[in-house]
Amino acid sequence: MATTKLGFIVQRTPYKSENTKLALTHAISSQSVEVYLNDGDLVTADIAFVGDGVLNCLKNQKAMEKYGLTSTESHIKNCLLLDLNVMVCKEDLDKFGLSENDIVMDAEEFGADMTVKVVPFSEITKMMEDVNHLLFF
Amino acid sequence: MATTKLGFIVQRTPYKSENTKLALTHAISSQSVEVYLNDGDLVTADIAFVGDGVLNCLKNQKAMEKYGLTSTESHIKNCLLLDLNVMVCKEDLDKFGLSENDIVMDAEEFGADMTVKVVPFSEITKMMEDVNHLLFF
Amino acid sequence: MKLAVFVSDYRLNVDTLDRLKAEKLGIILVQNGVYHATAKENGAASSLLNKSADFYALSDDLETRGLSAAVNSKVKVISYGDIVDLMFNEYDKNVWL
Amino acid sequence: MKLAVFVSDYRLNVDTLDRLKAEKLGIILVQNGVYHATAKENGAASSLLNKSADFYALSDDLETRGLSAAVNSKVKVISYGDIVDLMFNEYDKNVWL
Amino acid sequence: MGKLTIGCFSSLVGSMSLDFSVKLASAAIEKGHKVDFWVSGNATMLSIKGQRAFKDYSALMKPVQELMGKGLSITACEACAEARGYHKDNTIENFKRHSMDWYLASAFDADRVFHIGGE
Amino acid sequence: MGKLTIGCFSSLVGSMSLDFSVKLASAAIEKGHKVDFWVSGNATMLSIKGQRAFKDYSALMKPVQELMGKGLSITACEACAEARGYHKDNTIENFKRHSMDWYLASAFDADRVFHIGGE
Repeated sequence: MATTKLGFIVQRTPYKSENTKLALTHAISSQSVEVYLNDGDLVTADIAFVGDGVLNCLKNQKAMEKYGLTSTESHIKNCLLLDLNVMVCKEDLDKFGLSENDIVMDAEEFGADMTVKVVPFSEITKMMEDVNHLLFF
Repeated sequence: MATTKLGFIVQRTPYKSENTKLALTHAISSQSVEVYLNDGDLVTADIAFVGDGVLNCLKNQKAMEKYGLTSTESHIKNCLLLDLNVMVCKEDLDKFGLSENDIVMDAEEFGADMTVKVVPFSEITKMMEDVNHLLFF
Repeated sequence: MKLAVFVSDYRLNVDTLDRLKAEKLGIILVQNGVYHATAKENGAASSLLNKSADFYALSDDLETRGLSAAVNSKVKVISYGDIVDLMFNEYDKNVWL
Repeated sequence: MKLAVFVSDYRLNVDTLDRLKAEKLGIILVQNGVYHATAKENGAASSLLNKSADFYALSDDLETRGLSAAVNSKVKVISYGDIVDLMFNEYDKNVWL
Repeated sequence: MGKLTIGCFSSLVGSMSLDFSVKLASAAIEKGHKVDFWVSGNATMLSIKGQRAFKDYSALMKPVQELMGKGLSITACEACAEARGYHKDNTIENFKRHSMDWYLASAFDADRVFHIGGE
Repeated sequence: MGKLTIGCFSSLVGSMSLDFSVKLASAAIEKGHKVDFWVSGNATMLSIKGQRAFKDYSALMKPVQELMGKGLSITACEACAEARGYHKDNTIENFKRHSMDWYLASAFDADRVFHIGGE
């Protein structure tokens, strides 16, 4: 019975490459990893958006309407639905003049209990120290 | 009987992507384009290295020895061998503290008559105005 | 030279744009370049918008990123069809940075 | 945390490195990151080298780019095998910027 | 009406640059222009048969085939394709393959060349 | 000796990132470590059969197959591969294909995870 903790750090804007999308879909796959593991063993995925990466979290992304592509917004909602820990750096939101009103904070419409946590960078540093491995996107 | 002039501008460092290599191999292909054209019609390719792009021109690149890959250096020599006009921005060389001694200037060993021209950016601007189409890499 | 420059990224890793000279300069913001039309870092609009040029931003790319609301007044929002018309009617050369 | 940070580009489009905190920090320059070990722009070495960290640069990537001659004295030139040893013996986490 | 030659290059597959190029080609064709489309480097992935459409990934095979039906001429760099394991027998029907000089020849009588490079 | 899980991602194919990853995997195996190698996004191109080796392009099929002979375990993201038209029947022999959870499962008991993302 062991748990391996992974920290996913998203530092870049969405939609340039598949970078952000792959970060979130890989983090989500932590929910099905048990098929490969022994009973009781776990892999957890915490996600933090930092720097330009906070722009991934803006509301009202029309990627599906415009390009037929799942939006980062809906991937974040999926993460919440699957009870992943999603953090957004407060200092970076402040830098862009963004508040909790501008970003995805919950996925209530899908019945998710988890909400996005807007936290100072120091909290994200703590997460980075706490996890076993870091994956920067 | 017409000539279409293309300007190839290389603005980035080599070996991150295929970017620079594709710039040079496409420019070189101007030498075989006549098979598609009428007699007397021509496409010319001028090449200019600007900004970080001047770092493509450094001597003694060991890409073949280290990664089994043709170096940018040897692509530049091929361009000279095929009489393409190759310019390197003087201001950018100066910025990096580089001189003609540090960069590929000729391909004498292959019998090329053409040499690389170190020119002020204003000359490159003139080329950009003079050509029909610009291709930035 | 009438030059249309396509800016497709927010953090440009080239300084070419500062050095381009054209009688008529259009800057067309596409893909992640559209953040230049909307982002305010520490309260300031992108310094790109200080250039002497006509500015355009692609509507589809603004909407994809959730940015339609806050476009700078210097920037005209355009469609793919408008880009085609600009290329053929207003500018004679295009570059993609 | 003992952190090895791999810098693979010369013009970084992220500011994460300035904010990372680690008891022990190694900066491993690979791919186009190796220009940080050699380039002097307007006479100045890369500001990256002002950080408080141990610096390494991959020999193969220096040689590929024609840069072997001018490596800054702060930077230790290493092989792929050395990277493996650093990862397993000196640091406990790796990040790629 | 004019002729537009688009070249999409290098390392932006899986990004939105191919999506952008395809949409732009579509808009130009709608307006009655002739469009030549050259894909090189990683953009040659556009030429391979049997791409599956998922909502999480850019799915461009179908729109490209529709544009080919409307007159789009599209060509992949043969060497770039071969290096990636894309051969003639797994290339989409009517998707041409040529050496790089095809792109320059297309530029010869183009009214506009739009070279989408970047990184 | 330890276990190293390498993940190579996203849009850097045709760049040197795959070359880097393969050389690093080789160095780790030389030193007696176990290496799991996960390719996702455009890096899944590494999995397709019939890549031709040219000097102008990174030619990694042969070195990868040699490393597989020395014990390298290598797996492509199935969805990323399918979206690109890489199916089971055109995948290199013994190159595995799994969903993304394979990568995380490999990380579970890895001593080191080296995630090569970037752009």
